[in-house]
Amino acid sequence: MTPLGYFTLMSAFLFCTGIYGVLTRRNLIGILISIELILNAANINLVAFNKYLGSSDGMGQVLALFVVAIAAAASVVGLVLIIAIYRNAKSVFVEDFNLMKE
Amino acid sequence: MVDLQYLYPELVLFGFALISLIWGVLSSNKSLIASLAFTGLICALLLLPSTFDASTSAFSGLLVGDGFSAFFRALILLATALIIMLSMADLDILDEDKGEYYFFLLSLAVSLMLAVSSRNLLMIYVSVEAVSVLSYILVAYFKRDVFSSEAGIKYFLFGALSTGVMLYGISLLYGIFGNLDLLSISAAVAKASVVSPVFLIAIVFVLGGMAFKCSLVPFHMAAPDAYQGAPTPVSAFLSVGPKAMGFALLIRFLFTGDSPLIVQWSCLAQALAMITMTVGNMIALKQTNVKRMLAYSSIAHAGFMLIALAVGTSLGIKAILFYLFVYVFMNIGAFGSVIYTNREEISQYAGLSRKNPYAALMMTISLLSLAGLPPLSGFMAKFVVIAAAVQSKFYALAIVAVLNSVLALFYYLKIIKMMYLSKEDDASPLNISSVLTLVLTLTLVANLFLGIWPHGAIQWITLP
Amino acid sequence: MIPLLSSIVFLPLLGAVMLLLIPSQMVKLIRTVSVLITGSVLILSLYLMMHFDTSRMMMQFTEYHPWLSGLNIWYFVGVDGLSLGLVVLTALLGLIACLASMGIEQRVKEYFIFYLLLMTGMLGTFLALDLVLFYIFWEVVLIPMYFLIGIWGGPRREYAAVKFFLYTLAASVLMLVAILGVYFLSNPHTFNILELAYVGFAPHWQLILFCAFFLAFAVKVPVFPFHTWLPDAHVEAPTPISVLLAGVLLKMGGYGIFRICLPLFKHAAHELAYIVGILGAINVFYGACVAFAQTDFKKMIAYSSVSHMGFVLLGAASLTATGFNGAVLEMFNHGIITAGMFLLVGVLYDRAHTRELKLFGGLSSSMPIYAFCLTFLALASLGLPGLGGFVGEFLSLAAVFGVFPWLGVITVLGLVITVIYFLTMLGEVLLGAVNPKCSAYQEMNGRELWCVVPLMMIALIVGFYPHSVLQFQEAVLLSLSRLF
Amino acid sequence: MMNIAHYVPLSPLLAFVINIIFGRKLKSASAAVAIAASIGSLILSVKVYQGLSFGYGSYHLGQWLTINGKALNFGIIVDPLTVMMLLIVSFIGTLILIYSTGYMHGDIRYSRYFAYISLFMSSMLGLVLSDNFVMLLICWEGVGLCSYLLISFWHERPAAVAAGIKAFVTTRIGDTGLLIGMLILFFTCGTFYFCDLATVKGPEPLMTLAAILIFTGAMGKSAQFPLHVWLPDAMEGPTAVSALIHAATMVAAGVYLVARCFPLFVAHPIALETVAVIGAISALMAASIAVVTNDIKRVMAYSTISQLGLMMLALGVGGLSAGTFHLMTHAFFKALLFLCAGSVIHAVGTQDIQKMGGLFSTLKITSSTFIVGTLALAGIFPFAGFWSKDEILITAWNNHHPIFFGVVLLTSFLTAFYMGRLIFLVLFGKSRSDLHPHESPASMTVPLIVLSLFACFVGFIGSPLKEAGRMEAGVETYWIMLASSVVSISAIFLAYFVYLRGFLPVSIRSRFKGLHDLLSHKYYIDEFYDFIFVKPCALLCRMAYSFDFHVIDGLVNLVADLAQSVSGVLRKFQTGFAQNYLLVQALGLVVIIIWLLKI
Amino acid sequence: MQDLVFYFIAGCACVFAVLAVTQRSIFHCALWLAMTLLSVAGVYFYLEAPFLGAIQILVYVGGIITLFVFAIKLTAHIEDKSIRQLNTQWLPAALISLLLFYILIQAFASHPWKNIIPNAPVTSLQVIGRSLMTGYALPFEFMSVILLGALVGAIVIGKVKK
Repeated sequence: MTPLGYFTLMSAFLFCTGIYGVLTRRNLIGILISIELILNAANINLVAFNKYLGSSDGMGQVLALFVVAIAAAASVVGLVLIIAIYRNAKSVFVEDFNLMKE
Repeated sequence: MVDLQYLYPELVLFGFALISLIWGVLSSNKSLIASLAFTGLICALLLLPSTFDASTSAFSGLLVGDGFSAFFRALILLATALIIMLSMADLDILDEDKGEYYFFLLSLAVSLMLAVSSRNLLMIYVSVEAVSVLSYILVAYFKRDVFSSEAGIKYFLFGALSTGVMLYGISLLYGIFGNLDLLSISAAVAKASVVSPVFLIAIVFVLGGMAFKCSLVPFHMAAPDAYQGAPTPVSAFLSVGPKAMGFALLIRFLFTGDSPLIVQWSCLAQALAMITMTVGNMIALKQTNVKRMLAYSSIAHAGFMLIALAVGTSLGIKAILFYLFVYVFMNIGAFGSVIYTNREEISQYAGLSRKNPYAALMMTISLLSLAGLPPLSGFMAKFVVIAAAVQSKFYALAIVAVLNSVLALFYYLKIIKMMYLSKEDDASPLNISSVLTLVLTLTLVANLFLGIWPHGAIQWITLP
Repeated sequence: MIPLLSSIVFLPLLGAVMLLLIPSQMVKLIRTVSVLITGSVLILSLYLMMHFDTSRMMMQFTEYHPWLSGLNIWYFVGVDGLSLGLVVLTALLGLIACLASMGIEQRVKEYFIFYLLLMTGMLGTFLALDLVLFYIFWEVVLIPMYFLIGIWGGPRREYAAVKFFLYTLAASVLMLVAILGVYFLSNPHTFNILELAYVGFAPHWQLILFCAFFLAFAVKVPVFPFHTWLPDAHVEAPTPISVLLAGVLLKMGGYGIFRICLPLFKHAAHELAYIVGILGAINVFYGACVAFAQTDFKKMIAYSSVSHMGFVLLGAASLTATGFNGAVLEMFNHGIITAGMFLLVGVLYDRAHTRELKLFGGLSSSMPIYAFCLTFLALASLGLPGLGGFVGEFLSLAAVFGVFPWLGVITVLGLVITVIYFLTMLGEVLLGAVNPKCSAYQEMNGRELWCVVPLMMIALIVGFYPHSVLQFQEAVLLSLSRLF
Repeated sequence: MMNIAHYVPLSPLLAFVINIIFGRKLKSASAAVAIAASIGSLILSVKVYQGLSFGYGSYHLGQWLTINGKALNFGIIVDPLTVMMLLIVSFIGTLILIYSTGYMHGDIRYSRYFAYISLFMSSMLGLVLSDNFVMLLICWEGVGLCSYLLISFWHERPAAVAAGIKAFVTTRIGDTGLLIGMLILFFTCGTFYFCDLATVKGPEPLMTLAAILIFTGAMGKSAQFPLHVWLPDAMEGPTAVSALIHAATMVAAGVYLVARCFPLFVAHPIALETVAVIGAISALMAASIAVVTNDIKRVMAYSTISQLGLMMLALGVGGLSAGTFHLMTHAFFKALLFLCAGSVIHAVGTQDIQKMGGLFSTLKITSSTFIVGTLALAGIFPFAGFWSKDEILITAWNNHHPIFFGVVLLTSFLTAFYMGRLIFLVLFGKSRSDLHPHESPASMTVPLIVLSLFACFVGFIGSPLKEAGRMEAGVETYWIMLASSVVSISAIFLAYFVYLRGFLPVSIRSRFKGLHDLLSHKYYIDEFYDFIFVKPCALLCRMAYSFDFHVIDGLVNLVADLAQSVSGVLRKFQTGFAQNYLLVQALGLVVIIIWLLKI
Repeated sequence: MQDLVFYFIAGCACVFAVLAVTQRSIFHCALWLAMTLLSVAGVYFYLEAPFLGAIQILVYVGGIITLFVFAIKLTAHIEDKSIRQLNTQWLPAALISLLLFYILIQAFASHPWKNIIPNAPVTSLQVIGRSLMTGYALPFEFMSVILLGALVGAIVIGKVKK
């Protein structure tokens, strides 16, 4: 079977891609997308470790399950916030939101 | 049902949260909701002692019922109670969605309480996420206010990234130890002879998530914007509740077990403490908005508390706890004064001491206490922290800390100067309410009492 | 039995609380209460003085109660020869400045509340014998002072108040670290100043701790180059506050050196005496030079304070009983004389609304009594033998001559400049052609005169019979000097 | 010996207190108070003098201070020197107070004047009674203070104020030396007491230095070169004050101090030499300036400097007796001369001798006494000055100081010359302006007469210290008397020809123009001091202030500004752009990780 | 053979992920995200965690992506391709990400993970179910608080009274 290292490699890649996206996307929804990548990276780790290292109570999978649910909740809240600010400022580009600075 | 008994306060609180939600939706008379929420808090507070003699761990080790978590749960309940009183007075929140507001506030309190009593990273993650999600909503609660929305978005982006990174760190820890229980992790670390790079990275990621809640540099940057834009009671709560949780988690994480992690991490903590204090205070110097200034000041205070953490002694821990306890009163006093005076710009404070001496006095006492001047409680808090630093021979840290408190006074004085020294008068109306007066008087008494006679609160702190 | 020292310290605080309850319109009542309170403090302190046993060098009237037992902080107050004079001085100037404050018209209630708080802080500083307690009182002084300068001060009051507050705070917070350092280095750990005197700290620690404490005190004294807050604060502060600032606050620094720096860090005191002496000589000479260059009356007096406080350092640096006596006496005398000077400057300012020396002239014709008082105090201040200032200066100088002769020479040169600027000042203000503007000035009224006269009397008595003050301090200072 | 000497200064002190407090109520009665007190002092002094025959020494009134474990007492010394000074001070003081009642008549600060004079007398009497340096210094400063107050008595005149400050400061510079000297003495020998001076031993050259420094104090007080500059200016004060303080008593305090410390000087020849040299320089320099000065009081002032220089010279050549003798005689005739000058000024209303002339006819009494004083000062037999000057000459000769002997002779010549010039220009010849002089009231002329009697005869008393430094006036010294008389008389004749007969060719005048300028500018010493000390000192002070303001305070403000600008820079990082924040966070994480991995 | 499947799925996931964060059109990004999530679901299946894979597809692809698309539609004009989607700090961001990636793989390489072959029994659905109802009952129940909060929050923030 595939060595564990490949899974971690993949998750690291997704994680970094997500970070990159978070840092560079102008669009708030784009950032949200990138954040999902980060969460998935962690989930891959969790599931892979759960399988490779063994766990009597399947903790990795349980946590991954929670993460999926939380990701859904967070996305909902995030999207609502995006809609709210879109309503107020008519923009979804991050750099437009600098009423408060310095 | 011993496990559940441990959760009675949280359950009751959440019950009240639901009731306020439903009441808010169903009834048109919303004036009593705040009192209802407050009642819930009182009930939870009353129930809290009954959980102290519960088993030391509950829910298969996910939660612990030690004195430490008891302290933090009480602290959070106390802070929430004060915040509810602030919220009652803050005009802007009275408009609509009141039931929902208190639902969020109480749920947030429940999440915080769970977080501070967790000993398992899984539970920690879940409750931290709950805290995050709920606080995003609260920050952006003025949905028609572009400031509030912007604050919400920024807070959200930051929080999401932080918790994402933290989760990634947790996943790595899981990979290393096959377990997320802090006790067993610490035991494993103690056994391992070499620290692996993955472990270091994982810890940094996890600590990063917690540091965000404490708003430590470099995870502080959303805090000023969020505090400035959020409804004032929410800002006050964010600077107290999640911060307390952040420190509780840091302590839990770094101090669990016989060979706590802090030994290796003290150096980093010291560096961060110095930078955090200095950056927070420095930037605060030039602020013109009081809430924003208080945000930077809360960053600086986090740095101050981090000193005690970096020291890594039991005195240090006690110092943080006492500091947080005192900080609740100082900071809520300051934010409460902001609500009471109904002024956010420093220039608006001109001549307040003549217009309303009471408000000016309350603000002054809170600010001077924040600055750490004797005989106010802030001094005692700083005193204990610096004592812990000196005891462990962290002299440079202590000196940087005290110099920072001078820097801090510089900007606190700006407001005081406006209120007392300025010859102009600002005509903005005040927001005088009896509840607020009560809160402010309470914080004043606490500030004085904890400064002059902290004997009761401090007796568990003993200088060697 | 009533705890005497606590009554002295907390009576003003009680007064402040009482004032808080009086409506601010009742100005007369507020003033009366303040005067009564400060007057009672003076009476209590005189009672203290009379029952003080001069033959004992031990602490007297001590009160020792656990306060924050967890932190090992005690409520420990006591009085000895070193602090007695300063307590009486504080009480006296407290009453006099309070009487001089009757002219305050704006925000009277707040003024007297801050004023009484200030009194508590100052008295507490001189009486506290636990380092933390000392520190708390030390800092408590800052807050009311800030307001008193900042609200009732001159045109640049905000700048001056903030500068005063931050400057002195910056120095004193280092003292806080040093206090904790002392605590953890002593064994058993203690904050008790008397016990700490018996702890022999390691030499390198002594140097560091000495410097940390000294810095805090140096800013207060103020020692060159940490003195620049003083002229600003003095110039902007209202007259009564200048009186307290010069008369009492500066003494807190000198007192700290004698109470803490010298007995706790004997080795360091030995090592650093030379530097302290050099600083003292610089203070005397440099302060005099700068004072000479002033055109503002109050600023000149402020710099003359810098100059005079140099003698305190010189006396301390000599590490002899003579020098100590001189330094402590000089503190007392300077408190009396400079307070009087500030009162007189205030008298003039009330009439002219300016302090530019050049704008006066020939006042001795229109205000002969004023002229007499000013001349008297100026002469006392320039160290004319027979008046108070001389004795302290002479003792310090004599002591320093025995140890560091060259510093003595510099100091004496500073004294020559002191003479020049005081005489020039007298020449410009009192003598010379009568300025037509000044001829209409009213002579000092009774209140103004009776504020100054006691000070002049004391200056005269001390000048002719220095033993009247020295008797209290000699024993304790002798025992202090035996340590070296 | 009776322990009553300490009451001597108390009596005028009481007068001072009364006058200063009740002066305005007392009005003219304040003069009576002062005079009564002064007479009281005189009587007490006489009592003390009588007590001398029972022996002398010092006694203590009580402890004043403890310095380095040694007690410092209020001590009184009673010996012939002290008693001489007591008598001079109280006697001349009384006369001058009487004179002042006329001279100061109608002054707005009449009572204040008498208060000051009383304070002065008290301090001066205290000065001579002190048995240790510290007490002496206290009184020493007290007389300096009174001098200051009285010089600037007419303080509406800026010149008077400036002169007062100059006097105080210049003497204070000398006092600085005195203070240092006595402290050196204390720390090397452990004593402040005069009575120990004969036996003290200390390391050289420290002791010599101490002696010279003590002499510096005397230089300041006695207006000796180079600290003489204040005395001519001090003439801004009332003339009676000049007579008392700046001629008879206070300026003699320096001579008194040297005399009092004479054992110390004798033990250290270099110091003694210094005294003599300074005395000689002052004597010659001041006398030469007096020749060209036109202000009558300034002539007197320079004359005083010159005579004090002679006293110093006398002490410096070892003539304790001669010096003090001259001090005594000088006190009488110089007080007389000043009072005469005062009377003249009172009469004519100007001080410029070029505007006077021919006053003898109108001011008979004043003029006669003036001439007596002049003859005494010029050292004409048998007036007082002759005897004392003769003793100085003899001492110098006997002690093998031919140069100083020459100096004294030359000074005598100059003295006689300028005094001759003075009386010929003032009293004789024709009036050079239309003044309407009138004789002074009796309150002024009576003291003149009394003093002139003393000026005539006091020389016969001989030096009060004969016992201490007795000099046998052998036959071989008569030529000295003769020489001094010839010199003086010839100088007067020269002055007669030059000033009364106008017997001075223009060619000679022009040839000496340079010298004349030099002299009339007082050797440019004031200008020199102004350039070397006064201006640099003022500049130093201004620079110190500007340093204080710009550098030291500048640094303080810089710290505050720095904090502000760092704040300004740091807050720029808070751009408001959320992704910048996120970048910072990510960067922070990476940096921390790299840091930890490397360590 | 099995490995090849993994490489393919993982490769797809990575490529899709990169596309999801770099595409100009936000709508396309959302679609690429969906593809990435599907690939990740494939990885879950490969790791013998079918339940999780199913949840991934249901919740993520079925729910979250749908939400995203709604949001994209609601915020109208941002679909426009001409609008730049990368901000000005892309270069430092890229460097940081690469650096982080480098650090991570270096660290992972030094850890004994790289060659571990699974030796434990597969976690069955029963195990997960039991865990959720016993050991992890508290977080499981608590999840409802989060979900309820998010729900109410979405309503409160989202609803607009006219």
